Amino acid sequence: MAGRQIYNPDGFKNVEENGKITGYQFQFKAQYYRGFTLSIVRDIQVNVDGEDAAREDIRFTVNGETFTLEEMRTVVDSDYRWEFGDYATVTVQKEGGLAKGAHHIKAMQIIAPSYMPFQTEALCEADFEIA
Amino acid sequence: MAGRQIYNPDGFKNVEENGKITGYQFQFKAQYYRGFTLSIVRDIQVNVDGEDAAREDIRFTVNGETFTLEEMRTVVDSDYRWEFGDYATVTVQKEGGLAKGAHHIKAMQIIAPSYMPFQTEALCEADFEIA
Amino acid sequence: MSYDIKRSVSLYSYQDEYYDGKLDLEGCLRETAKTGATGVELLAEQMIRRFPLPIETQEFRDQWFGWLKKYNLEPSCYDAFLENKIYDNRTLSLGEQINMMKRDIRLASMLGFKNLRTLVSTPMDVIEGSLDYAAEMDVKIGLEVHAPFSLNSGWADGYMEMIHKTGTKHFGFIPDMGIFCRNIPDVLRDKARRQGASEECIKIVDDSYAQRLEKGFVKIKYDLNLGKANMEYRMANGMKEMMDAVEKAGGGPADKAYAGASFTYSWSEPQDLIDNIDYIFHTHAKFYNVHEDYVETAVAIPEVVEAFKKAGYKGFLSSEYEGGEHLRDVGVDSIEQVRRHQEAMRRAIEG
Amino acid sequence: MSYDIKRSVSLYSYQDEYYDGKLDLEGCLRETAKTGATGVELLAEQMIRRFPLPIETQEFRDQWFGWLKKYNLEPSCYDAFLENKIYDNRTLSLGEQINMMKRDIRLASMLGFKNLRTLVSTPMDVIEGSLDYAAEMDVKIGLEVHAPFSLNSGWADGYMEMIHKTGTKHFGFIPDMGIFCRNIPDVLRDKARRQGASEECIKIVDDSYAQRLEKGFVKIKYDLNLGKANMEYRMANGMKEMMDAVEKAGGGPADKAYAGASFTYSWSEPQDLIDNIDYIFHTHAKFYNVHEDYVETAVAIPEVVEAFKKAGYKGFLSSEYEGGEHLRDVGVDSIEQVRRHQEAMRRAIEG
Ligand SMILES: [Mn+2]
Ligand SMILES: [Mn+2]
Repeated sequence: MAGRQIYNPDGFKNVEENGKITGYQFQFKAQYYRGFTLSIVRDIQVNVDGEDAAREDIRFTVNGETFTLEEMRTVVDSDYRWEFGDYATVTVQKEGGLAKGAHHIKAMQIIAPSYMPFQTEALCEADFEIA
Repeated sequence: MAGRQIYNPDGFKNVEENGKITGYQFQFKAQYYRGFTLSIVRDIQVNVDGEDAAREDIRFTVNGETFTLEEMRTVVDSDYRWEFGDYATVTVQKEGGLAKGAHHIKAMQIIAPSYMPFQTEALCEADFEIA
Repeated sequence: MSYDIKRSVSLYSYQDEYYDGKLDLEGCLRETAKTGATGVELLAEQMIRRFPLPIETQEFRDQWFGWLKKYNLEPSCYDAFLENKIYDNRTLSLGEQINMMKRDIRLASMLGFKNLRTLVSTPMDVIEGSLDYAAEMDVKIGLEVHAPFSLNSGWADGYMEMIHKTGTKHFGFIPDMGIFCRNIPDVLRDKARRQGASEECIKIVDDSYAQRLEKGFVKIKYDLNLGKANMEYRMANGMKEMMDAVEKAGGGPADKAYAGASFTYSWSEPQDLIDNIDYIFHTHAKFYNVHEDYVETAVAIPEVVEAFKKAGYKGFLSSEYEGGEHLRDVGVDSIEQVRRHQEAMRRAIEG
Repeated sequence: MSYDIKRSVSLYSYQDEYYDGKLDLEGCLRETAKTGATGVELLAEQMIRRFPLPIETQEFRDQWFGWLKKYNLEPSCYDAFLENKIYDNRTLSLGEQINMMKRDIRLASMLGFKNLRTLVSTPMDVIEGSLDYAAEMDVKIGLEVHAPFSLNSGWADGYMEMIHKTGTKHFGFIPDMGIFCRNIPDVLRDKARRQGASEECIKIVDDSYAQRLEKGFVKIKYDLNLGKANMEYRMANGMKEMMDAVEKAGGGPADKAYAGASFTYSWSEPQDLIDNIDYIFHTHAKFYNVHEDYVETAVAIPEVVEAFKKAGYKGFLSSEYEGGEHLRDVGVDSIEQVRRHQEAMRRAIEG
């Protein structure tokens, strides 16, 4: 059952630094109808091919600035919001990145808008290819 | 050796709520030459008559709003700064408060201005009376 | 009573098209104008990047007022979100929350809005502490009455007390027409079917809703702990019995989801609008699915508009489309839905 | 070279009187004007409550410019503090720091300042990222060269590179005259005595300073970790040997405090000012104790002013009194100290 686009189909890739592959990356939109400060992002959980990424290995980039999930707890700057309808880039630090070929991602966006009694948990799944 | 006034001499008192004495209170000025957000107050340590107050029992009031030290970590509102030269009110929750008569306070202000390599630690001592 | 009922569109209605990049903010205004609506409701945090900075610039405001002129639209309501848990280590203090509310009042005012929507989660003392500023800026704070809340209830009484105590002319209610649902919307039901819910379980849930409607819903109480208030409300309205029946009928995840979701709709009497009309200056015309024949699946539009006429309502009915979330797997067309809803309202208002 | 050396007072100088409630902001401006100075340097966060909100209001700005007119003062420099560790869980990102710097540039500009003081802790890329905005607002960012830092050093070279690379006309240095101390200030020494330091230990520390001055101070290196840079600097300049000697002489807390504090003063050659004059547009005239005969205890005022004249300096020398902290147990009179210092400078400039 298809839904609206969550992941950027062109966003899945390995990340290289100084000639070495240090991790993999994807881009997705917030499953919420409003832009918000990063400080209300409780967690981004990433599972690729059945393997959970560690929270400390996750990096989150909006508008050219990158944060850990821990740092995001105090990011309230207007320039670094997760804007409605815009992709945020998630990088998972992983030596060697992902193998070429097909993969499956299950990522959870856990966001806590102040007016909601409970945090929202949006499971975002997709198949993708590393070229 | 006298110094400049740190404590408000009229600020030492027990605090009453609903007919019961729930703690004691004092007022002092920041030992720093600039106003600052509460978020850079790393700690307020209070020792009266040789007894340390627990961090969780401390309440900090500026401009009519009261915070725990834990809450202060994210207080950056312009209305709730520790202004240069102004008293902040510290309330220590303690059943029964302090006995009438003479007491001695040693309080430490631990503040971390961003440009300093190390946090400042100002020991503030005084004798006072509970009427 | 002489009434002056105008039509507005809340840009919330176009969220799916905006999300997909099919419409931008100006595009939403353009589509709004095409429906014949004369008012626009804005969620600044939804469609203005780098909120709130652009609103502070002359450039953006000139552009905004230019668009309003171009599309012949009046700002009807500014929807605020009080982010009082912006940090995870605490709820903002009363003073900080009031500062945040005042900021939103100021932003609303800068964009020409006279009404500001605040959510049920806004503490009463935050509203009370902002009333003087609201009066100064001539912006009315409207507490959105959204399912499961209702007018003429213990919950609303608390706010009525505050109005009387302060004598304020700058606080009132914004009913969301989702509190006038005769039944669960068909789009939710059809989605449940696509997800594998059984007809038996669907019937249990639908019958349960019909019973609540007949008996009269037990109203929700005022409690700053909204999770608690919500849970008590559901229990008082037979949620346990309904869930047990679904369980017994072998209900799976889709059945249980349908059952749980059914509590986000409610019915209250349109008479409540007449009783409280002195405090209603804006309305969210919530809707879920308007068919080709201009009949909406759940919200009792004709009865509600009739009550507004009888009450002498002077204000906007602001289309707020919330059906898209149940159609994302098969395709959403908010533009067409809003067009139909505006026509449905036009017929009810002019009929 | 033709010079145009004007006199300013940094209101930092009046901190003790302000702290005691003897002077308010206007009072500080009044005292500044009485000294004959024509410029005023402001630490907005020190003397403007609810920073930065008042600066954003027409009311405050009108009052500020009214005072400047009344007291015939020109805004010479705005002292900013980049609170990039405003939260304890992280250092702000580069983008956030640049936003903070831009905010300060904007605030400085709104109060009529053309110069902004930034501290050595400000990362170079934050400055670089703010240069376009500084040019747009025509505010020059000055990096304060404060002991233990110095011009004509590896540390300063890094910044010179940035100036050449960017071609900016809106970044330079603000020397703090505490880098021209011939000896440790007497107020520090006298306080050490009152606290029980021995003459023997005091001599060890004073001799150690004299040695550093004769050999030439080993300069501090650029390192974002200022604690580390500071410690390496102290070690390279004989701190261990000095502390060992103090220990051996039976030094107690007061002796050790005097020894440690001695490293916050330094000597560099006034020639450095001439060499770098193209990048110096403001100066902190730091001082510690001006005696009745208008001779300052540590800072080599005549030599420094001579160098500025030779270099053709066009700008303010801004009195920055930092002796009060060593006199709080016996009584501080910043007003008299600043008066004397202004007179000392006047004599040096006009003599
Ligand atoms: Mn609504
Ligand atoms: Mn200085």
